[in-house]
Amino acid sequence: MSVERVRLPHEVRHWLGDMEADYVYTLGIAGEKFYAGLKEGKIIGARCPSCGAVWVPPSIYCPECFEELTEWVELPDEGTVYTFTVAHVGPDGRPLEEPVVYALIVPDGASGGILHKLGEVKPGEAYIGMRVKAVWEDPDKRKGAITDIRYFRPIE
Amino acid sequence: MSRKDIEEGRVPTFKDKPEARYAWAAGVAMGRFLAELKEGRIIGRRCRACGRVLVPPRMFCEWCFRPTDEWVYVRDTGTVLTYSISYLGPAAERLKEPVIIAVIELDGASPGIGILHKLGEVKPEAVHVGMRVKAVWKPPEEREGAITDILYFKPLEGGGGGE
Amino acid sequence: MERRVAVIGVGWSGFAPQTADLSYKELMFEAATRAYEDAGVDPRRDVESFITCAEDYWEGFSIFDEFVPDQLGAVMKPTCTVSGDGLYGLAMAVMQIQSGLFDVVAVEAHSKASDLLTYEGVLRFALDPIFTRPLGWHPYALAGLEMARYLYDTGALEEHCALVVEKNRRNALANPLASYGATVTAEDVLASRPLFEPLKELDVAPLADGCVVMVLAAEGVARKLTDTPIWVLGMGWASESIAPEIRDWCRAVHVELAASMAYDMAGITSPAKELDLLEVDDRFSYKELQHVEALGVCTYGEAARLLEEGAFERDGELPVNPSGGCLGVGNLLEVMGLHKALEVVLQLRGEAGKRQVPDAEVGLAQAWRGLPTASSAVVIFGVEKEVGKA
Amino acid sequence: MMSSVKRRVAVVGAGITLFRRRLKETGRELSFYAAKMALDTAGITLRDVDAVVCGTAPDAFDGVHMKGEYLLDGMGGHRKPFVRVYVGGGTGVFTPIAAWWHVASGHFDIVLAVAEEKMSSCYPHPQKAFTTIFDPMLTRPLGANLVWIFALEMQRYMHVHGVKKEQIATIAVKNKRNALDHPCAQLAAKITVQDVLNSEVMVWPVQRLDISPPSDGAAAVVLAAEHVAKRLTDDPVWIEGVGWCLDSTYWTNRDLYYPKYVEYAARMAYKMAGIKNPPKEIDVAEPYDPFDYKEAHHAEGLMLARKGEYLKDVKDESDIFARYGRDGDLPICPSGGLLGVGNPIAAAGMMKVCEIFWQLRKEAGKRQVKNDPRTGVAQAWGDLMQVGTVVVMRV
Repeated sequence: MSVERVRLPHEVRHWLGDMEADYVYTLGIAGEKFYAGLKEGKIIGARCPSCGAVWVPPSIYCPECFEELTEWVELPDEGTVYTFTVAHVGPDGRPLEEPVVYALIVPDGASGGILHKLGEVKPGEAYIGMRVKAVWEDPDKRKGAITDIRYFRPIE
Repeated sequence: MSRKDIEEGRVPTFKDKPEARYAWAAGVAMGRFLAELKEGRIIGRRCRACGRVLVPPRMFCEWCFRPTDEWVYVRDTGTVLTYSISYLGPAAERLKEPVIIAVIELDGASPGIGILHKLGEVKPEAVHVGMRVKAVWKPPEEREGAITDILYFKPLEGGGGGE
Repeated sequence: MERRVAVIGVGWSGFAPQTADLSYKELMFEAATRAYEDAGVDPRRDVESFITCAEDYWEGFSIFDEFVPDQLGAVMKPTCTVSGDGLYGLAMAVMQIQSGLFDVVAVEAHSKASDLLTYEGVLRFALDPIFTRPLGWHPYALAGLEMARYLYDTGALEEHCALVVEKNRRNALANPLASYGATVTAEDVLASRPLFEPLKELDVAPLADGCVVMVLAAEGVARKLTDTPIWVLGMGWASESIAPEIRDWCRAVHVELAASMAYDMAGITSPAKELDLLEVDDRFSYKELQHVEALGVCTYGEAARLLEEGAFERDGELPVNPSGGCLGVGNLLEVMGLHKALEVVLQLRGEAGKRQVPDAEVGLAQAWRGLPTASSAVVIFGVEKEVGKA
Repeated sequence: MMSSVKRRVAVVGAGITLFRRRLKETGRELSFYAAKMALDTAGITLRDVDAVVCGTAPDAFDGVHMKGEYLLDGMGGHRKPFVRVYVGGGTGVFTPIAAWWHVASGHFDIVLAVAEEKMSSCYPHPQKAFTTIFDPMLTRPLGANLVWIFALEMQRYMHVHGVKKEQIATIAVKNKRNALDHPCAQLAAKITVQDVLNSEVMVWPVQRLDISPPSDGAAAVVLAAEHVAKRLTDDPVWIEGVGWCLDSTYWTNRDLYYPKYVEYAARMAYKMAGIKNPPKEIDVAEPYDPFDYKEAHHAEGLMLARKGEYLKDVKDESDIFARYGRDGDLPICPSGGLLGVGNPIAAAGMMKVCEIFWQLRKEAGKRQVKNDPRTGVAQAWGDLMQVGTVVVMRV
């Protein structure tokens, strides 16, 4: 233990600093396939030749078999809500004006899933197992980003 | 793939910047060190077991693993242990005027106990290991309790060279 | 087969929402001084290897390793960083000893969360920059999603999670190291601000500072140095992918795998019977229930009922988080697990004061690495009479 | 200490990706390629792997907090015991050391060790991330960049021993030329001492061609316990010594002319391997060479030469190849080192372990050293000129 401590409030001293820098991430092989697919209105997965799973988001390797994946597969833009949450807080920790429903949607036939918003549904009406379909951005407004899907809406 | 590929959008990317800000507690040793700089003084700590005077100060002796014992002012003059001449800024940008930096053993600290700082009022080619130097301080009203309260070290007049 | 390894000294410092008067170095020096004193060792002479557990962005440094040796007595010795919870560091120390490399190793982990102004910003920076970060979500959204699926699959209710908060904050009142002891009722928790439904503000453990240092030794040395060695009977750690999409959102498979490794090593076949107390990761209230189930002391869906029946109370059948857990002591970043190990060691030594669990002989500490990870470590400790069993 | 290491551990496979300034693949993808290659050459699949050890240097390069967790499935860590160890620039050689204790302790039979770095994410230059390695109160306010501290160390080394820039430059010439034969190399080139001396001054005495470049890349090795290694291969390469050592944070309080921490790490590894006379008993060495003077500095720390004498007889290019070339007296950095192959920090250290593995297996192709090597050493260094990590390997 130190033989001396800081006792008086005005002697407590802090030093300010940061670890902030700019980052540019390349999307990688699988990421490029996925986002290029979204731009075309397609959800792209990767099929494992060993276990047959179609992983979405895609990857160049099967996380379970560790086989290299080179077969890119288009998945339906309909699926099932695996889990959801009603968000009251934005990315900065501040309250949202209106709650938003976030969900993990498993496209039919996929392993894994897509994290996205639900739309055209009230927070209290979402449920696990709900059938949903992607609502796409207009083709000319798509950028190869996750926002090319505006949200998933309930089917029926 | 080159930087141009990214800048001209030939490679799709995601851009981001972390929100990572800190207020490190200076603590006992560095808190006092910074406060003393504001007063135009450099302070160290002595370990009675090994006898060393340590700058920058710490509340523990790393050799003896015991608390250091007392505060010791050291002088703002010293000797260059090693130096270099930097044409690069913190983000690897080119500097027009080079910055000269040195590890300086302060008079009153134990042998080999140095601090890192800049040298000024000297031409790069005149700097040498063993050079005697003295701190040039900011005016008192501009000091804020930081290592930069010392602007740089300049050659000590009549300090001469040699080892 | 393996060399037996014991904890022979423990030390701590901090354990407060802020420790503004001490630098992280001074915080570590205080914990280390206590640990070496407790173990009766001189670190410069007796400790052969040092392990510190840290992540750069928590600290505000790149390569935090640079800043650790001096205050631990580790200068010019084998010293390294494990980028993980303190329990991982402890496991590495045990292996270093069992490999025959060293006899005495010190492990350190700390939280100086009060140095960090943007905890949530840093947490967000842990999300996958290709598939998760572009969503622009607060990282706690993942906890909300997991909690919803966990409740759906197990049939546990939000009320049960609230009861976890009530229990742990009450337990914390008896723990001098706990910052967040309070008489909060389950109703108070349910009425707290919703964040990511079903997750509410009081379901989340608030941050705290603290540092723990432990000294471990091989059997021969341990017996020379202490009369109360606390043996490491078993340890395990395991991870699942950072990709939230591919996880099982009800089961904590990483905890199941880590526990199974630890039970194998300890020769434990019936954890509910053989363990006397659990310190599990409760950074979010529902995680306590999920982790208790993943540890195999009951099946998925049973923890809520056992909680309701009082089994996890300090005087219950199987006390869970008698320290007050993360909810009561605080979210301690990488010292989370080492604090839990500290609690188990103090309990097994009979030094837990007002919160002492009677006749505790075997205890388990488990830590998760927090959002957005699916990584966990488990360590099981036992007192002397466990020799035959291990 | 080290009285009772009983379980022998071998390297049975190695893998590596291209090292390039900027690669399109993500860090997870690079990790996968290196890991998969290591598994393939060992003749096993991920199912055979009991645990994974990750090595990767600052999170601020890749731009991901808790980077090990991010990389883990690319490294084969999904649903496995997975841990990340970290000693700055020393990480690449430390990662197989940590994997070694996983096996030597008796807990695991096959362990995969993977090292990765993607330094191009920090934009436009990783130097911005490097500045955060410094003390925020003492050093960052002075406007420090990473090269400062190495320039100070190089100056001190030259000053104490009277070593000349011309001599040091021969190391860059040798390593960049050696790298011409490395299929993954980023900066292989035939250059001269004059090219080095004429290159842009960065931080005197460090010039552009004295430095290894920032890079993206990954490398991996597979370690196995003796009984498994013998089943998997006829040519296991045994890890016979491991050592590491960390010096004080306060680098301005130390004399930088000699890396004593490297010597301590080497002594630990040599003692374990039973090496008493390193220059006689070691046939090939890969000391860490992010700057050309570091090869000399580290070879001295490894006690392959006396203090200040690594370059004593080296006046020009022909001398360095005669002493330390692939057919020289003691081949040093036959891979081409960081100066030639590139410096994706942790992956670069692991590359050195891979190189010793290939050299001792006689699988190094055009890079193969000519002295029928039986014993090799790989070493890395990092933090604030502070940590040494050493592995001794034998066939």
